[in-house]
Amino acid sequence: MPKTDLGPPNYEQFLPPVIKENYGSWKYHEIVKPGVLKHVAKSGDVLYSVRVGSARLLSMDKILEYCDIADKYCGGYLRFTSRHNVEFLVSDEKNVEPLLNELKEKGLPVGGTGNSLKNIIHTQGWVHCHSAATDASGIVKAVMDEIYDYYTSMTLPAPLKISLACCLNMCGAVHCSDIAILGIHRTLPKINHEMVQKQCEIPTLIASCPTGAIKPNPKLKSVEVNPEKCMYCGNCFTMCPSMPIADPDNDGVALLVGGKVSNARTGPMFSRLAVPYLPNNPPRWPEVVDAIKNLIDVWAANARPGERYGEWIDRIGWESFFKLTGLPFTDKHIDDFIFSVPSFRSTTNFKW
Amino acid sequence: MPKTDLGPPNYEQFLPPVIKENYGSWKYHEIVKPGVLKHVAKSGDVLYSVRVGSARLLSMDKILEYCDIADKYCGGYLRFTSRHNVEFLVSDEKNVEPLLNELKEKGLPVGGTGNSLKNIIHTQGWVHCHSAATDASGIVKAVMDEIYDYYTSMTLPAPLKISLACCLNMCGAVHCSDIAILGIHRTLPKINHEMVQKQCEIPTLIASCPTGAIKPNPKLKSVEVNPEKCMYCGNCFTMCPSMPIADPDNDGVALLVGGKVSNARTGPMFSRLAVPYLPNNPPRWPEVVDAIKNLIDVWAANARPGERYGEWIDRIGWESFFKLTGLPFTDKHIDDFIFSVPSFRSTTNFKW
Amino acid sequence: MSEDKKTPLLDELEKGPWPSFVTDMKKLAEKKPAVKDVLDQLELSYAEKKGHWKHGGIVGVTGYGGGVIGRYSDKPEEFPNVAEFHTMRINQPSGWFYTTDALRDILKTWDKFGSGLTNMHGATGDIILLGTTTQNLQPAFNEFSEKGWDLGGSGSDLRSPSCCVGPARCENACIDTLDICYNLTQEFQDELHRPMWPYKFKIKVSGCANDCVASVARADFSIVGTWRDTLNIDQAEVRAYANNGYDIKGMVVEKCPSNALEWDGKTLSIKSEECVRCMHCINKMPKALSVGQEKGATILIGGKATILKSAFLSWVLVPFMKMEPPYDEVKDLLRKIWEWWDENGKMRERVGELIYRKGMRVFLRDIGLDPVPQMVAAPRANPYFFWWPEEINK
Amino acid sequence: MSEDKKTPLLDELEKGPWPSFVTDMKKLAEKKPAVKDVLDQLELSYAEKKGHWKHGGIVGVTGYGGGVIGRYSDKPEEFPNVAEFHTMRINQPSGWFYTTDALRDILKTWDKFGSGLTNMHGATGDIILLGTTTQNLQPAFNEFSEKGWDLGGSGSDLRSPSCCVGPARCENACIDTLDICYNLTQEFQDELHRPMWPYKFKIKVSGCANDCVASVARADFSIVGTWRDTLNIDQAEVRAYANNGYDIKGMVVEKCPSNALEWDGKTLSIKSEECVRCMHCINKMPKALSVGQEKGATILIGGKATILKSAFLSWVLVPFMKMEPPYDEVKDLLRKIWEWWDENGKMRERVGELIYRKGMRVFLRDIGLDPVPQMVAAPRANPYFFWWPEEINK
Repeated sequence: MPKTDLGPPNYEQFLPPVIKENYGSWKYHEIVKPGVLKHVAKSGDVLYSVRVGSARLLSMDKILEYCDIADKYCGGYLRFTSRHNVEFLVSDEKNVEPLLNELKEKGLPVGGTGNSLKNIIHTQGWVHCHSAATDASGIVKAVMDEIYDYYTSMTLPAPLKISLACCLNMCGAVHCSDIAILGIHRTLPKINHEMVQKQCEIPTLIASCPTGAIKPNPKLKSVEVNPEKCMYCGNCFTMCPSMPIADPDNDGVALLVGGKVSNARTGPMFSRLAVPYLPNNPPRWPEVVDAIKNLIDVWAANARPGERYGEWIDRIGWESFFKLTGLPFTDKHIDDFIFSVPSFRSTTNFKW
Repeated sequence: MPKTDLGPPNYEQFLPPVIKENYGSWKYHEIVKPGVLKHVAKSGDVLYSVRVGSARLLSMDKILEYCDIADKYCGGYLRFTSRHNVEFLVSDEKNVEPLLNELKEKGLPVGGTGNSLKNIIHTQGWVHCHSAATDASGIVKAVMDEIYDYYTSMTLPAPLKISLACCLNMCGAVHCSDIAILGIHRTLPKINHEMVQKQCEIPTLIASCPTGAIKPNPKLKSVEVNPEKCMYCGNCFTMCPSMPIADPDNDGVALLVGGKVSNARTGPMFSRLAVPYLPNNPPRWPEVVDAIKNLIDVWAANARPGERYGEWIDRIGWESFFKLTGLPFTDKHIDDFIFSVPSFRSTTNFKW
Repeated sequence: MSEDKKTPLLDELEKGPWPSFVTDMKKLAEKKPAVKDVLDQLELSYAEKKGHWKHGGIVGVTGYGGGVIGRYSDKPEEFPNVAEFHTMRINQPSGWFYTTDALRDILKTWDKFGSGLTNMHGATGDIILLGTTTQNLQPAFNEFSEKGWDLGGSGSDLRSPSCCVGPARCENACIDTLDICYNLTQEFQDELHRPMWPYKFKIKVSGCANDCVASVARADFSIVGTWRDTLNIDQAEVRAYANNGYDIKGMVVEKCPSNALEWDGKTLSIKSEECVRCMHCINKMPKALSVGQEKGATILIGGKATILKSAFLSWVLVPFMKMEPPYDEVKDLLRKIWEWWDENGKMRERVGELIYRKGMRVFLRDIGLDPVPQMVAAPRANPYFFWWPEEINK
Repeated sequence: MSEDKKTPLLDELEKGPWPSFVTDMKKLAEKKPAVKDVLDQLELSYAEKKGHWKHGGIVGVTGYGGGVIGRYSDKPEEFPNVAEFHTMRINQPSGWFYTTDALRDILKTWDKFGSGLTNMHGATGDIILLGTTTQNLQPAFNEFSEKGWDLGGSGSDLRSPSCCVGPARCENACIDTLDICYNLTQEFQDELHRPMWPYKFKIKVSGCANDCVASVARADFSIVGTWRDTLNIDQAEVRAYANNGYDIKGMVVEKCPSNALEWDGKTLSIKSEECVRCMHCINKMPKALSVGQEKGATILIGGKATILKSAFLSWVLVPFMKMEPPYDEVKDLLRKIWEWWDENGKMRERVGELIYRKGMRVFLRDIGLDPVPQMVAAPRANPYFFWWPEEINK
């Protein structure tokens, strides 16, 4: 019998010596150039971290490639970030340039620090998920190709975090991102009445609906969906495979903007709806790529130095955001869920 | 048969000549002294308005007294404000001082302009309402006596609007006042089961409860109240006289602060709970008077010039408000109604 | 029987500088037995810490469903003169302007048929006449009608609209609040007198964003004057303020909520596209700044007090509407809203609560208005949005 | 059968500068038939614009209720090598630090029993190993266990806690995020492996308010480092920034959200009682400013993503808690919260949603915490509050 409940290995064994020796005694850090962090300890010791963007969906060979690099320049120490970057931890300053050269040679992108585009965090999409309303890795690749230079430079007004979730379950919680790409359905689940009673627990299924759109259908020993109340979140499908909701003609993505997670200056903010729907157009989702590029360009051209996406909109007002981006404002943008009223404009203070 | 559906008389017949002649052509106004407004028309014409606070509950004799004064100094023209002031409309500047002298002689308070305490708007209370949790005119008189000087001077940081509603029905909507005095119950309605079925329509009664605390009791052909859900608003009593909720030992008032109705600088704001309960202590409600005096004093001492009550709290934070006022923060202050979550502190940005 | 009663508790409220309602009522009580009984019953309430009025029964005048509120003492034996003590609401004139003749005329009738007690005015705006008997209601109304006065609203109807002083005395008035209020009230007499809706509906009209009648806080339908061009700046008057030592930078420029103003010590300039027309600068420098030329109103919807779903502030429905007689556009809008509310609303559901329940999306479609960003402080933060059948690929 | 398939659509994703998962997978597909089938099935999805995975069935390893997610192709005949293609979650080490030896060791086992595909890392923090068969699950786990690795959480259990890089590499770390994360994970192994709650529960630990693991946005229970005294200012370094032309006034002082800073050109001073410790000034001038001495954590509760009641951000529960091993105070608090949630929660109700439903008042009393103003952005605006029986006069 294998041992259970081991928990993760103790992290201490994975820390490079310079970290062990200066644990909790760092003095400051600076960004030497895009993707290269220099941390200086109170002892005077220095650690360089070289940040490399990954596709998240990684083969073991790719990780072994990282390992080879880390062995060569980092004494075998590396780490990953919460945004799918790998960081090469260089204790010896003279290894930094050779490392950067090798990374360049291998086509591994170095960046994602300071006022740059951060690596896009995302979910599985069609590669590995049953409830995906869109692909994940594919859109991310298409978007990152287009705005690649923002990752490897630090020319934006502030950090820019983009994230993608391939359905409303949001395995990757995208709700506080500068730009969120969200896979959405737009049509009702199709009920397989015969299978509902076999596969699904009906009270749980009914309770799973955020808007109370699901009612029992005692005649069929199944359920019904109220088309006036269903907003296609797909949570019923998560609970019950007999309510498939995928619809190739109507699934696609929505874009939300202006969220953040840090407390710096302002507290965390939710992303808010900018573009209700763009079609799934594989393999390179040109409509999504263009829309994101527009969103970034308008912000980059108008925000003040240091102003995150949501902070910029807070200053200029959402009516100005829609004007500047040229995006249509629709009835979808107006909240009608439980906390809607506090989001309404209860003042005459607005811009034309 | 009398004529019906006349509507109100046309206001034009009640306008003094200087207003008729300069209707829509005013240039500016200034406050000559507390309670005395000077409006200057583009034509150069001038109108003085002398504002006098009333008790709202007025006898016809008092109004006739106002009429006599208006005949003497105003050519028979006067108006009332939305806050129970009477305004004497003086077209002839030389009448202003004699009018002020007569008002002083008669003990009629002149003020309520600019950075002053405004007259308290209020409801009927025990004088004329069946659902009052407290009196209205009595508390108002006691409070105004204590802070009278703020009405007749303009020494506060900004205008101060106090209002009182004697129960949660808020005939006088107090929810956007700098300081709101609100009559509250604190115990469950007492159900007269026998009478419920005679006097009340049960489905309507059940629907009247904001928190869904009322359930049918089919056995008694009556209803039941869930003590975990009832927050004593008294709306069921409004719908059904067989559910009296008055409780002399527990009724009293709550104080809410920081609301405003104007859009100047910031949009309208709700008043928010400061003191959950003070007892009914007629005839002069000393606890209420003291609490309000404290609320005003702390604001007056700490706010910046021009800062309304709520704007001041917005700047310093509610944790500082509770610290400065010395008021205890209780579980009552934390919202648990439908829009509660957006009122929580979802950031680490706070003061100790 | 009640002649000997003393009011030691109420007498305490005769002290102090603020006008005393007790003193006022005591005087009136000398000639009005009902007022004597009100005072004595109130003294009892002060002693017992509870009210002594019963729920109102249904009383009224012929042809009207509202305007009168029944009120009965729960101790009619002890206070027989207030066994019945009903309220009449008289629809106030726009802006609460009166001649003394008109006031005296009203009071004469009220002296004849009622207690002589009033509120000037009630929370909604009406002249409130406190205290008469069932028997006197009709004759009192007859005489008021004869004199040109009508009842106000009550119950599930249009309540008497009210308005700020507007162009009668205010340089900030962007719309003719008094005429709009009068005109709408006249137009909707049937809606005002014959309750037929889910619940009450309030209209308030303010001439500018200072909103002196609290329309956003207190009306289901708020009409607030505004302008669409640039506010006027009289630079000579600006400099006069500066020369008088006024802190233009600190009190005006730095307090502008959208940072639309600049002051270089000589000229005050405004970035018009940044201005949200909040009135702050105009309020602070009324001689130098004034509202723009292209005037109209912002219409907001949904304001209400606490019961049932907690208080709502009205929110923007129409950013700009021209407001010129006969005000057909606003009347059409009102009729559409009422029709929708009447069709969809539950009993005692205010229009704002109904919109909350059904969603702005449904409301806007049904009344035929396009969504605009000014309606929201921010777009939705959740992805729970709906598609209309025609927006879906078949 | 699938050997001849082409992937023209996916091939388009081999173009462009960003690393291509397609290129990566194609290479792996040369030795892993399952990966070839994944690619081909994905190509089909790209052509049809829909996914081809079925709902997961229940699969797992002995003694565990979570950590493995079942995944089956809905076209097993066409793509037989991904008929079963399950995910294993391996609990990551604190801070995602690795030696290359450790990584190679993990991959060796994964090469032996799985597809060789991974995510580094999953949204919650685990190492995600994508694609193995039911039959291989137990042997794979056995070997991972042998090597000192364990499964992460899934289903209605404690999910693998995660943390920022903390004191390992960050001068802002107010708490030992790595140790806290490790210690709590070890302490709550049973809660992590055996689902028994209403729904999932996430813990994230950030060393400061920059919150680099998004604990407020993404965890039910957020531990965020802070300090209770005054931040440190090195005036010489401040002047060095100024001498280098840095705009201290514009970029730091004027952006302080609580106006706690002053800069007179020589000295930067802070009104400590006004500081909300948002990290902005420290972020902008890391050489000159640093966190205070008296360190601990703010605990926030209730964060979650969209489903069911829309996304919540965690809110303040304990403004300040000392965080020292063995962290008994935070463990006690967690146990109390779980007990309350377990007792009161409905199926699939996150703790934040339960608090929304029952009210903070009930939650605080049941877990024994006092209300403090830091819990709210503002007190309630409605008068719908409750009294406990003991607060009422009998």
